[in-house]
This record gives sequence, C-alpha cells and structure tokens, in this order.
Amino acid sequence: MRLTPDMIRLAVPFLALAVLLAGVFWLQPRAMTYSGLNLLFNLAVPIALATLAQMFIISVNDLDLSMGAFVSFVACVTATFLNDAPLVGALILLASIGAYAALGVIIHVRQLPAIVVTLGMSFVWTGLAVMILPSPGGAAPDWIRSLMTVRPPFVPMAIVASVLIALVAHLIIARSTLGVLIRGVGGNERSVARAGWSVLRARAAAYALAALFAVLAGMALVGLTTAADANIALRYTLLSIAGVILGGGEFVGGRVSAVGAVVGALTLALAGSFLSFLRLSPDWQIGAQGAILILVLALRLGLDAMERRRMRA
Amino acid sequence: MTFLRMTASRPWLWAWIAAVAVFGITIAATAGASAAGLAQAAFTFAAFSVIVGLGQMFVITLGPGNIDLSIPATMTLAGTVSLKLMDGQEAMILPGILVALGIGACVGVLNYTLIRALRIPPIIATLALSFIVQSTAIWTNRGLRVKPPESLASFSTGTLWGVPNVAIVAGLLTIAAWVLLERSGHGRRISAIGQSLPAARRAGIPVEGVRLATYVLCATLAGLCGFLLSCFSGGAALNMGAEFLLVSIAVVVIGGSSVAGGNSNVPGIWGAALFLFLVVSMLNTYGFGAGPRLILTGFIIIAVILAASARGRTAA
Amino acid sequence: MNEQTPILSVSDARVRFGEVVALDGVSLALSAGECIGLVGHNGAGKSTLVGILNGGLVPQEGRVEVSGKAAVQTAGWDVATARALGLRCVFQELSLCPNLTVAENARLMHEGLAGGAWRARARALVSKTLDEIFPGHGIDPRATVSMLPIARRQMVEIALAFCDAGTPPGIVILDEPTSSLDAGIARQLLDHVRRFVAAGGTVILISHILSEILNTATRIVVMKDGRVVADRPAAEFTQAGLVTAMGTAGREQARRLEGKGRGEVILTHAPAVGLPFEISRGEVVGLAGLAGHGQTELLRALHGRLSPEWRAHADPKVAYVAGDRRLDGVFDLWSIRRNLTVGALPDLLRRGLVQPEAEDRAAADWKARIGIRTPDMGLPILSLSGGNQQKVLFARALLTRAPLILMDDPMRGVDVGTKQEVYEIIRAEAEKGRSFVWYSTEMEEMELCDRVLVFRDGGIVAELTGASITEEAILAASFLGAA
Amino acid sequence: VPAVADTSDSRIALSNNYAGNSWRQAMLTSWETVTGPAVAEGVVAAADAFTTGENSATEQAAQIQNMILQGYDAIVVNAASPTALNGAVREACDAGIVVVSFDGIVTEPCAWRIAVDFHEMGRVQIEYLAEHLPDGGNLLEIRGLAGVFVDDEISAGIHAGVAEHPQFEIVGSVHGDWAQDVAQRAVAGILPSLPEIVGVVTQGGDGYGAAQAIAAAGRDTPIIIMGNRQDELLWWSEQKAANGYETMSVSIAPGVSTLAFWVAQQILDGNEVPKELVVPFLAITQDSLAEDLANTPVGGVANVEYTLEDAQEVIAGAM
Ligand SMILES: Nc1ncnc2c1ncn2[C@@H]1O[C@H](COP(=O)(O)OP(=O)(O)OP(=O)(O)O)[C@@H](O)[C@H]1O
Ligand SMILES: Nc1ncnc2c1ncn2[C@@H]1O[C@H](COP(=O)(O)OP(=O)(O)OP(=O)(O)O)[C@@H](O)[C@H]1O
Ligand SMILES: [Mg+2]
Ligand SMILES: [Mg+2]
Repeated sequence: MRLTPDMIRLAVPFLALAVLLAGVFWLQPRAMTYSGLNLLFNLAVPIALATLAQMFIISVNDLDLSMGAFVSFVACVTATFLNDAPLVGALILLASIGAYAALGVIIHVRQLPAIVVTLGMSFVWTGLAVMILPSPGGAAPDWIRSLMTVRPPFVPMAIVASVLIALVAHLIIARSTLGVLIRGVGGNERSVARAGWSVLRARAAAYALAALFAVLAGMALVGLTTAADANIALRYTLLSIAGVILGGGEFVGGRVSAVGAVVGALTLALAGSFLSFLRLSPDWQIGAQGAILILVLALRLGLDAMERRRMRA
Repeated sequence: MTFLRMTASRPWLWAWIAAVAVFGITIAATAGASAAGLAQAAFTFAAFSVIVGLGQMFVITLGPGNIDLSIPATMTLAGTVSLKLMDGQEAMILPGILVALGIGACVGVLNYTLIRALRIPPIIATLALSFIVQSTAIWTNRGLRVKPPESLASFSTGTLWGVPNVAIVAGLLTIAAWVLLERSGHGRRISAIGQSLPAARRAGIPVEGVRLATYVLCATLAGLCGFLLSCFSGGAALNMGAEFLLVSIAVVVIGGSSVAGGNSNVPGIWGAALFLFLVVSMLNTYGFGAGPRLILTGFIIIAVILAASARGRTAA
Repeated sequence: MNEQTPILSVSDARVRFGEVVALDGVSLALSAGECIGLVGHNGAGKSTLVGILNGGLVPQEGRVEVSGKAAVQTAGWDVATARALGLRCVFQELSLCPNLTVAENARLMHEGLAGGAWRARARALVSKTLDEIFPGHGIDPRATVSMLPIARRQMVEIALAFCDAGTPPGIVILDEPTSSLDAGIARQLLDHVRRFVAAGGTVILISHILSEILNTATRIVVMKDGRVVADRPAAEFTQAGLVTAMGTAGREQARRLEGKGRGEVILTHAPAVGLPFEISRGEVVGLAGLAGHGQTELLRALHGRLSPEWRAHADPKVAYVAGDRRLDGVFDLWSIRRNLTVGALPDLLRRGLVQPEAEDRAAADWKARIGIRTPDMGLPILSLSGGNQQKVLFARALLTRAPLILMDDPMRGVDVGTKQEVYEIIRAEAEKGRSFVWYSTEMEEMELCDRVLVFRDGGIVAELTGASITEEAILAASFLGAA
Repeated sequence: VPAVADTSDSRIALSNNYAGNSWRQAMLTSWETVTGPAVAEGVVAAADAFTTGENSATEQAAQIQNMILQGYDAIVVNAASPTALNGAVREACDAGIVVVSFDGIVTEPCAWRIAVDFHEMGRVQIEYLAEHLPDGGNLLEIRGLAGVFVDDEISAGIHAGVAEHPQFEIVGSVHGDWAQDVAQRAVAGILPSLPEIVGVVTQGGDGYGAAQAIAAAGRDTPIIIMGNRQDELLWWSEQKAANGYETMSVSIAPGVSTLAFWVAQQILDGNEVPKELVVPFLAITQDSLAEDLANTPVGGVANVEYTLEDAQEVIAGAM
C-alpha cells in the first residue's frame, strides 16, 4: 500500500501519542491501570472538544482567537445559570451559539479578517464571564458532574468520550454533505459559489458547529472541575490551534481531520503529564513543553523523509 | 464622497480617526485640562507597541500563517539578560544594547530554523520556542529585578521638546520601516512572498533569505523593545512581555494591514497603538468596571474593523 | 428540432469593470443540438459572456431569456436557476476544490446526489462519465484533487459538467477546456462534444486553437473588443477567414531557422530518470510528450538548481514563465507594472531602493512590445483577461537579463495574433544569444524549436533535432518511448 | 505532642501554577532552601516542585492528577483558582493524599488552607492612610487580574476600609494585572484625567511603577502603599532620606510555601492540624524599613522563611 500525504499527516499524531504513552508507562507504570488512564486523559476531553471547535473554524480558512475566552464564558454560565435556572442557562448557551453564527455572517458579508473579529470577541466573552463570576465560584450541575465521572466497565470514561466525540465529529466533517461543503469553502470558495451553494450559510453553519463543540467543551470542563472562573480556559485558544495542527490540519485550504484533531489534543495533554513524570527542574519545565511540541512535529518530517526514501527505492 | 475616496487609498486613516475620537472623549471628562498629559502618556506607551508591532507587521506580511508568538519571551530574555549584564554601570550600556539585539537576532534565527528545517507552521514553531526562551529567562536570573544605569533610565523616561524619547526612537524606526517596505527591493520581495510563495520563487526571489531576514528583524525589534521597556520601567520582570503578544498582532491588523499577507500599512500601526492605549484610558477614566470595560474594548475593536471595511466596499 | 427557437438567449448585454468595457451590447442565442465556437482575441469578452450565461455575473444592461418560460429578468437569473435548467460550465481557471476528493467535488456540483449513500453513487457516476468521455483515463474518484496533475483535474472538471445526476446536462459551456490537455485527450473531448451535440445537447466551446473550433463547432461566433463581429455557420469559415474576422492580421508563421550551428554549452543536466541533456547558447529546446509526464517537474528542478534561495544575484542565471498563472504566476494585490518588473528587481534598484522612473520605463516599453491591453499599467493585474495576464508573465521573464528562460506551457490562453508576436520575440532573443527551454502542449510550437526532448514516465526518452521534429515523430516517441 | 508516625518515607509535591514573576520565583527559591536540607536530613523522602507554564487552572488540575498517579503522600498547592481545582483535589483526597493549599487556596473541604487575610490586607491600607491623612482625600486604586480571587478580596477590603473612613474617595481604579508594565501603563493613562490624589492603594509590586508614572506626569508624590519589592523599598528609603517621605508596605511573604511544607509534614506525621490556618501578611513600616531593606536581596521580595518550630507555633496558635 502506498502512503499518501494525507495518511502520513494522520499517522503523525497517532505515532506521537503512542510514543508519549509508552514513555509515560515506562516512567510511571501505575498509569497503565483503569484509573490511571482516566487520570491521564480526563482533562483532555474538554481540550479535545475545543480543538474540534477550532477545527471547524480553520476548515473555512478562519482562525478563532476567542476560543479560550468563549469556553471560559460557557464554563461560567454552566456553573451559575445552568445550575440554578437550567432553562435560562440553556437559553443563554443557545443564544451564544447564535452569536457565533452571526459572527460568521458578519465576517463573510463584510469580508472581515476573522482573526481581528475574534480578537475583539475574546474581550467581549471575557468581559461577560467576569460579570457573571467576578470571583471564582459556582457549581457544576449534578448531571454534568455525574456524566463526567461515570465509570463505564473496562474502558475509562475519558477514552470512551474521546473516541465517541472523534467519531461524531468525523461523521460531520468528513462524511456529511455539510462537512464537504464546509471543507469546500475552505478549499475553493468561488467554485462552491459557482455550483449554486450559499457560502454565507456554509460559513454560518461552520461557526455554529464550532460554537456547539465549544459549549460542550465548557460544560465538560465544569463537570470535571466542579466550579468555574472567568479565566479558567484561556489557554484553550493556543492549545486548540496547536491540537488541530498537530492532528494534521492546515491553516488554509480546508484540510482538516477530526480524528487527527482529537488525537492531537490528547497528545498535547499527555505531553504535559510526561514532563511532570520526568521531574525536571522547575526552571526548565516550561521550556520542556516547547521542546516536546517541537519534537512531536519533527516526527512528521521523519515520516515524510522515510516515505520519500521508500518511493525512491 | 471625497472623504470616502481619501480613506479608501489610506486604510490607516481609520485607526487614526478612532484614536483621535477616543482621545477627545477621554479629555472631555476633564473639560480638556488633561490633553497634554494624556497625549504624552499615549505616545510613550504606544511607542513600545509600535516597536514590536513593526516587527510583527513584517512577519505577517510574509503571508498567511506567518506570525511571531515569541515576541513576549524574547522581550523578557533580552531585558533580563542585558540589565543583568549592565548591572547599573554606565560603562556597560553599549554591550547591554548589543546583547539585547543579539539575543533578538538569535531567537529570530532559531525561529526561522525551526520553521524551515522542521517545516512546522510558524504559529506553533514560535510558540514552542517562546517556552524555551522564557525558561532561559527564568534560569538566568530567577526574576530578580536589576536597575538600569541611571542615564538609560532617565533617557527612556525623558522627553525632548515635550516629545517622549521612546516615541522619537519608535518614530525613527517607523520611518525606516516605511522606506524598507514601500521603497526598497527587500520590501517588494516581502510583499511578493506574502501574496504567493510559489509565484515569488518562480519570479526569482530568494525566498529563504528574505524570510530569514524578516524573522530576524522581528525578533531583533522585540529584543530592542524589551531592552527599552525594562529601562523605562526600572528593571526587567519575567512577565513584562506577556501583554505584547496580543498587542503586537492587534496593532498590525487594526492598523489596516492585511492578515492575508502581502499588504501592509506602516502609519496605521501608530494609529492603532495610540488607539489601544487610549481605549483603556477612556474606559478607566469613565470608571467602568473590569467586565463592561472588556466588553466595550471588544466591541470598539470590532467597530473600527467594520468601519474600515465599509471603506473597502465603497471603493470596489 | 427547430434551429430558430433559442432555448436560452442573451440580448444586448453590457458589462463594464470600472474603466474597462468588457461587453458592449452582445447578443447570443443558443439552440438545441448546436455547438457554438466562440473565438476572439485575449480580452475580447468571452469569459465575461460565459459569466452572464452562467448566472454568476449580472450585466449592467441587457436581459437573459429562457424559452418556454416567461422571460426571465436578468435579476432573476442566477447560478441556481441556470443549473436547474441543466446549464453547466467549465471555467477558464480550474475550479474544483483541491482539498476534496473527486467524488466529493461531484457532490458539491450536483444537487441530485443528495441523500443516503451519496459517496458510492458519486463515485459510480464520475467513473461512468469519465469512462464515457476519456476511455482509459486512470483516475480514481477517491483521489484528492490536489494530488492529480493539472491535465487530470481538467478532465475531472469536464466530466463533472457532463454528468447526469438527476438533471441532465442541457447546455455545456467549455471555456478553453483543452488548454492543459495534450492532443490525444483533447481529441477524446472533442469527439464527445460532437456526440453530445448530435444527441440534442448544446455546447459553447471557447478555444484559441482554431482547428479545434473549425472541426467541432456547428456555428462560430467571433468576438472583438466586447462585441460580436461575426456569427455564421462553421462551414462558411476557413482558418484564414477566421483569423481575419478576429481582426488579427494573418501573419506569416514564424519558422525555425534551419541549419543554425550550436553555440557553447551553458548547462548540462542529468536527471534521476531518463536521458541527460545539455543546452547551448541561443538555442530553443522544446519539451514534448503527453501532459504530466515530468516536463513541468524538470523545469522546476532546473529552476530550483539555478535560482538563488538565500541572496539575490545581480546577474540572474535563469527566468521562469509559469503556466499555472493563478498558482505560481501573478501577484494578486499588485498592479500590472509591479507584476511585470518583479523579476528584474536587482536592475531597478539603486542603493537598495527601487527607482520609479526606471520601473515606469520598463513597464511602458513592454506594454508596447507585447501589446498588453490595458489603459493603465497601474491597474491591478486581475483586471486583465487571462491571456493578457499570461503576456505579463512572459514579459517579466524577458525583462530580466537571464541567459536561460524556462517556459512552462506559456501560451495557455494566448490568442493567435499574440502568439505569433511572441514567437518572433523568442526567435529574436534567441538570435541575441538567450536560450529557451519550452514546454508546450501544442504540437506546432514544438515544431518551432531547434531541438525537442520527448518525455515519458518522468524522464526524457528521445531527442529530435531540426527537420526530424514532426508531429508524427513526437507522437511516436511519446507513445512508444523511442524515436 | 510526640510524633506518632515517621515521615522519612513520605514524599511531598509542590504544585505551582505560575512562575512568571519575582514573587513566585522567591516562593520557589524558599521552597528549595527549606526542603533541600529537610530531604537531606531524612525528614521526608522527597519534596519536588512542579510548575505549569501559564497561569492556567486546567493545566494545574492535570498536574495534580499526575501527582496522584505518581503516588505522592502530600500535595502542597498554590492554586490558580479556589474552585476550579476542586475536582482534582477531591480525587487526591479520595486517594488518601493530604492536600495543603496556601496563598491561592482551594475551597474543597477535604484540603487544608493556609490563608492570608487578603481582605484585611486591603483594609489596613486605608487604616494607615486614615492615620496619616486625617482630612482624607482622593485615592487611586491599582487592582490585579480581573476574575481572580485575590484581586477581588483585596479590593473588597479596600472598599470596606473606605466605607469606614468616608473622608476618602476612590476616584480611579485600574487593573494592573500584577504586572509592573501593565500597571504603569494603566496609571499613566488615567492619571491626566484625575483630580489631585493623596494616596495610591495597591495589591503588591505596583508601587514603583505608580511612582514613576506619577513623577512622569509631573505631579506631587502621594502616599503610595508599597508591596515589599526591593526596588520599592529602595525608592522609599531614598525618598525618606531626601524628604522624609512616609508610607507603608504590605504583602504576603513568599516563604509561606515553606510553612505549607511543614504543615503537610506535620499532618503526615499524624499530628492534629486544624483545616483553617491564617498567616499574618508581612508589613514593613517606616521604622523597620532600613532593616527589612537590608535583608531583602537586590531585585527580590521581602521574605520570611519558616522552620519546623515556627510551623508548630502557628499550628498551636490555631488550635
Ligand atoms: N474582474 C474584472 N475587473 C476588471 N476588468 C475585468 C474583470 N474581468 C474582466 N475584465 C476585463 O474585461 C475584458 C474582457 O475579459 P474576458 O476575461 O471576458 O476576456 P476573454 O475574451 O475571456 O479573454 P481571454 O481569451 O484572454 O481569456 C478584459 O479587458 C478584461 O481586462
Ligand atoms: N499572573 C498571576 N496569576 C495568578 N496569581 C498571581 C499572578 N500574579 C501574582 N499572583 C499572585 O498574586 C499575589 C500577589 O502577587 P504580587 O502582586 O505580589 O506579585 P507581582 O506584583 O506580580 O510580582 P512582581 O511584580 O514583583 O513580579 C500572590 O498570591 C501571587 O502569587
Ligand atoms: Mg477568458
Ligand atoms: Mg484565454
């Protein structure tokens, strides 16, 4: 079988995950247990969801710099309104999905750079979050809490959830007509329009889907942490972008992979654990994160080179 | 109509209009009494954003995906190492500056090496490298705050005929950047690469050399800014660059440069930097709490972008 | 079948783009069972007319009418209406989504594929249509489009236009469909067009290769400067008559100068596959063979070898004329002038700064020499028609002082008159000592070369010189692998 | 009370969420200086410090989960959020691990808290100003990072103080994000539009920047409450020498991490320790300035490190 570039792109995150996992198991055999795996991966679930959200935006050639702020906002709403007055909370979350779709519309109609608009929105979401929770607090609704801490037989919740969301997102982006349309907009907007589709609606749909996954990310996060604060997920902006790229996605051209994105997110989460098991000096713990990011991405280079050698042979 | 035509050919005007409007609203709070002081403060702090913004602008002009996220870490490392080296001695000022610029240049070379050798998207490469640079900064002096030499401290906080010295430095750099971008062959090449890398290659442009030079330039400016900022604020802090990550990007895009690359806008950077400083001052002056202030900041940024795009429509 | 009842017609359409009048009152009626050959010089307005028919462009004046229905106001004529009527378009620039598979592109093009198991149905449909038009095409519908060479992408796009997924194709517009195809594939396409028309379909065929038009079209419409200047049955035209109608003076064909001695060798190259070769001063070397057999790759490799990556040389060794102008030719945001001068930047600099006067002079000079149709070289490059953009790329390479010029099918979409002028320029430059390496899909251009290298399977398999360069010899070498 | 268990096999981990300022660096250094000998003497088997890159609750939660996996007996945590770590802390407690939080405390009931009365830290600033400026006047407030518990508490204390002393009015309030340059920039931006101010209340570390900005605006220097940074103390003592400038300085001592270490050790040792401990903040007055300045490393933060005996005293005091 010939490896296509697409397959190499997908193989990289899997390989990186496998290598890191092997390293973690070697450093800390206790991680090989049911609860060990759960501890390793459960906080990766919201990251994976946020990464998928970012993936939808990237697939239409845009970039969302407000992802972390939005997930924080959702977390604040979940820990307050959704807990105290579920109906109001649900309405707020629905409205925020609508707001995202509207953003997509504005960005398209006015031909605005998404980076700037979402940069502006990141202030707005943080501001709203600060107003909802001026100081940390709130409580996770019980049902979310129990959903996130459920213990299915044999395979821990974190793994089940990751596989499940990867599957659902894959069906949406790779198999459905809507997914094809969204990626088509990323690949060649003009030809999609010439085929009679409304690019406007496609972009709005991509943004709404992104918001939906980001809402799920915020809710899952609160389910794990039990409470929220306005800055809880600010890191998710960069993590989600890195996850998409690690998972073989590209910034332009509608080339994304849902499975890759989830694996990329898990890899990033695992990289952090791997480093803490290494017990580096605190001075270098931050730097080591960078080094690991570089190493993982260098894997792609290695695979590419291998493939080229094989083709020549 | 003539106004529209004027703004159409000068996309940077919008950032300036916004800055002037916000300035007006702010001084209205004190019936104009504070105009001079506020303007001076605005130019002082905008100068730092401009210096890093210029570098970021060159990088963003290189085309989609090109961005330098290592600016904050570079500023921190350049600031801490050079201040530690000078250790308050006047005689060490020149070595201090050279070390700050040298650190910037090194980071730029490393950034580019990662991007090119490992074929990593710049956003990830520079982010990853910034972690390493930040660690190096922590390791070199563990956050101790060393005072700058007296003459540097007074230079960076001083003024010349009422104009802050740092603003003069940033102004000169701006002029140089404008010439480089609009008049020089190098600027043409950057713009060509930003529009289409394969086309630039086929047109005989030495793309790798130009990209390397651009990343080095950006990081060197970040090093210079870190140096000036730590002299200005009486010592380098480990978190002193953090703010400049978003600011450096924001001044470029609000200033009218295209995030799609190839098209940049030097005067707009000043407008945007002043605007970003003044928005916060305005909202602080009117006593908004953190929440509403953030929300308004966000909406004002979007409004400026919308206004600038309305100009784009009428011109077409 | 009544020739007099048009199924779709455009009347008195006028389109202006700023200063440029693209269409100046054009009327055209399409009937069932005819193939209209649409010809005209670069920038005559052919693609603009296609845009109106397709519904993507609303003319400032004029109307579109559909037979059988109440007259459709121009405002009501949009892409969706046109497609529902069975109108299909293959555009001048490739317009597939490169990141999607062939089948996924089919899904986007055809509403009829909606519903369950659409992947399987799309694959089957594309395969069936490709088999029908291009037997032996070897295209996997699961392949990602960006992985296909340009000729195959063109084939996919053509097949998608002729697909029947619920709404059968009624009117198919082909805007220079053969520009990236080699002769064999082009013939397959034109055969299919004839069959399609015989079965009652309607085709508009745009091409600068007049023999294609004369052999395929039933009616020929000639456009000039945004107007229709002739509209008659194809049988009434001859090649010469057509050229006259287009307003390009029928020039004498440029010919190879026989018996010219070879100068000093300026370059030798030994590629990984196939025969090595060398290039001498003042020589025009053609690269022939079926499209996608390694010609473009060789040009890229040569260019990569000779052009600097790190520092600009004052004396460039090589210049390149791109074939895929959208991808690696034009700089979208720039004016025509900047696009033209970018290759020769080192010559325009003084102390690192660009000299505006020198730049203006160079631009004005080449505007005149190669006839770039624009009121102002300061206008954006995208305001030029496709063929005129290609001329700019050509001028960009000639403006440099490079002794070697690599050309990747540079005449794509250039009209006949201009082609002859360019051939003469190439000839004159070669006389002065410049060398050219010229890949082309058009056989007659190969016959202009001093020497031709024939490609097959990624490497050179044969070398023809002088009088032995004939269509038959090239075809024989490219199919059999040996001369 | 004699120790009932031996802790020489116990392993303690420090979970720290941020290392990007001098305070945190001093905190890590103190941890090292105190736990190093403790490990060498065999008091505990290990005392490892872990730091996450940015100030992120989610990363810290993952870090705590890793510590559970690594089988530490106690986790000492300076938390990014008082609530967002509760899930992870709960899991640690369930796994039988002792969790001691300090500075940034967590609300999860199973954990110990070594709290600083941040509210009081804000209130005493006004108290001090009221003593020195009986006539009151306008104040400028420099806050920290919005949405963070410490910021909210100190600010609430300051406002409570102002409510008690209505002769003061806060005429301007800016967020300095606990970063010197941000604070300086924010102050410079609001200053031109403020009326005359008599005092600046701060949350720590912003005093020097505020003084610079005020000097740059050409205003008289008001009473600026300092935050125990060496550069602030130095500036203060220079002013004091030049014109008798008077102010005060308060902050939490970074060495409180060492107190948390000993508390964890005592709990592991089987000693009874109340869940809530309060440590005093470290205040520097006009009189103690000279001495404290001399004891503060150049460019560092005034600090107090705790010994086992100090810790036992604190615990006994809370019983
Ligand atoms: N978007 C546009 N903006 C400005 N001018 C345009 C635009 N599109 C086309 N034109 C102008 O309209 C005229 C007709 O262009 P068109 O593309 O229809 O020519 P064409 O006959 O298809 O030429 P070619 O054979 O080179 O493809 C040209 O002069 C061209 O410069
Ligand atoms: N960015 C931050 N995120 C979370 N907590 C912080 C941050 N900065 C400071 N803190 C916490 O706030 C409290 C007071 O910090 P302080 O303001 O004294 O530090 P700082 O002023 O940033 O230090 P410096 O300016 O000297 O580098 C401490 O509990 C410290 O850990
Ligand atoms: Mg055309
Ligand atoms: Mg053409």
